Amino acid sequence: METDTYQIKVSGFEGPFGLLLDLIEKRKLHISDVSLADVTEDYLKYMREIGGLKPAQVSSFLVVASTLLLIKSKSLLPSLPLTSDEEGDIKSLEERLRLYELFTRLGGNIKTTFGKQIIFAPEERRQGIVVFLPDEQITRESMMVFVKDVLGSIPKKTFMPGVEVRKVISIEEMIESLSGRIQTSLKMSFRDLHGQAGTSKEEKVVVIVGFLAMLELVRQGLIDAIQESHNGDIIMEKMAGGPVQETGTNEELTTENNEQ
Amino acid sequence: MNNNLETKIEAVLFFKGEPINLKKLEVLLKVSREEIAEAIIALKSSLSNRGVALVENGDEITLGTTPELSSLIEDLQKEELNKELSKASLETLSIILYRGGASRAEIDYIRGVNSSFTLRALSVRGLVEKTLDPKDSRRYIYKPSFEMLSYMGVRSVEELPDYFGVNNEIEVATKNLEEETKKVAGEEAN
Amino acid sequence: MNNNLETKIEAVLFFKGEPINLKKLEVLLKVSREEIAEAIIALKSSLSNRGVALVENGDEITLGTTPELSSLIEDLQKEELNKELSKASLETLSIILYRGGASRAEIDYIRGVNSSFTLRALSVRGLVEKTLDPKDSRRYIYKPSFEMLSYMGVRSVEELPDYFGVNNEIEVATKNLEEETKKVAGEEAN
Repeated sequence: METDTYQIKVSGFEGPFGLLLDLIEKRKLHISDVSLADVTEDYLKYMREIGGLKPAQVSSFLVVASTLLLIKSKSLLPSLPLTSDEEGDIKSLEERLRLYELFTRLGGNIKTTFGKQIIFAPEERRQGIVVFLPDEQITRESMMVFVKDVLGSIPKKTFMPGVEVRKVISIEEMIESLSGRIQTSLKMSFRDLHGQAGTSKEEKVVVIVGFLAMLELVRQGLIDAIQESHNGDIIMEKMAGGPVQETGTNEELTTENNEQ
Repeated sequence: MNNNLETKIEAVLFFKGEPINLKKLEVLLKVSREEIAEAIIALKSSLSNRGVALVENGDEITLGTTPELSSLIEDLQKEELNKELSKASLETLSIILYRGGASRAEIDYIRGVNSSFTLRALSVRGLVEKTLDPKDSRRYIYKPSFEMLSYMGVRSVEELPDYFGVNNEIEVATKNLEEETKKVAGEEAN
Repeated sequence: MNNNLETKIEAVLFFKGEPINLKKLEVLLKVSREEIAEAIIALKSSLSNRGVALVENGDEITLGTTPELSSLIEDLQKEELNKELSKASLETLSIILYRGGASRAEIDYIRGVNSSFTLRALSVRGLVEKTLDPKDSRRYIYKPSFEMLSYMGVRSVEELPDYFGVNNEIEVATKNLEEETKKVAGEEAN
């Protein structure tokens, strides 16, 4: 199959958009819900193979994965009802991807121009004025306060934006609910499809059943990916620890994480 | 009179040897912003074929050697120049340069990843500057620095390749951006 | 060609900001003394009505602000020296004090921003002194001046309140930041 020929270099992408764009471009497509549905399986395959990513990176890949799952489900089952939030997620993924494509292209301009013709500021002049001009703000105490403030404001570690944490934690739940919704919708579609020419019907069912199986694989792969990541971050604790808890707790943990 | 103002600005810029704010020039030279703006246009044209160039960045101006003579001056430069930019840096810089400044939430939104470390690294290198957003004092805006424009060899952002071509495109594409990222920003520590 | 030489000389003089020997210009620009002399005459005339003038002294030339504007420049100088130190300057000074001398890179890492202009301001006021790093001749170490220490009423930095605790904290922070930046840089480079 065509998908098997893709050679995806694991961890070659810092974030999900680079990967998505690459997959779309390899198929010579433009950004649209159709092309996103087309590359969903490739993307999820990459997700399963992923390893050694930092928790913050895993989270951004997962957020996009959840939206792709929606797009793919909808493309398989147009009758699948989506909430307005979900529709918003789909629209904004397309939009973000277009923006990302635009700025990556412009980044190419910077790459070819940067450092080629430099405008130099004058060198520091050697014959500086050799007078001593202190300032009454300088005291032993104030200097200590200043230096401690600076040390206090050094970021300890990169942290994840709160919103993404919550989305990651709910993706397992989302896959479960999505499977349920697809199955329900599929039964209804059966009736819808009944009167039509039968050839594509079975095929379609096979595709959808395959997709459901894939969802389960993703769920497993997702847990593996997270467990493979380095320890010490709340996401893995959450995901590996079992069922998802309510958002309030997560937000608290996120804040703690930021301030560590 | 106006010609006189032009030479004064040139002398002040030469003496300072670093960027100066237009507001400060107004006060120092006791003239209006309009007069300053006019004199700057004149100065720019006077310097158009010279060894020294006027560089503009937002509300600040400075003098530097002309980009065409880059290799000559580079030989005189003692400090090592870092011309490497990672993929993450290129993405982040293109957003900041072509949008004329962006908040961290906006950059994260467009890149789909947390950019705080990249922004810090770019800030340490002096390629971007963090300032309070004039429209919203609770958040910061990252702007291109003079250092950044200098490395690109442009006298202002308008000289960036494709600047006018994409500006409109960006305007349209980022219309929803502010709305979207405001939702996110409220929940972030930064 | 000659015009080209004129702009080259102007750029070099502007960049160096100090007197340059004509012999050195010949070598640098790979031209004869006659060509230099000719270009200097042209440059002098180009600068005749400007804010910056060419100053000749024997075999040396340099650029300076035009004498007619000396009172303006004096005012600017006075104002520069007498104005309050910015938060950035005080922050930078405190790091130099508690680190017992620091390189610009170290200060940049700790502050998360580029400190070149700030260091320049501190040097001009005699608060810090720049010396070549004995361990690395391509970089400078900024140290508190003797006047600075006596102004603060200490004989050495060790007498600053909580010196050893803070000094150690800076040491650790610098090491961590450097390591983490290297790690990120490596990853980003792919």
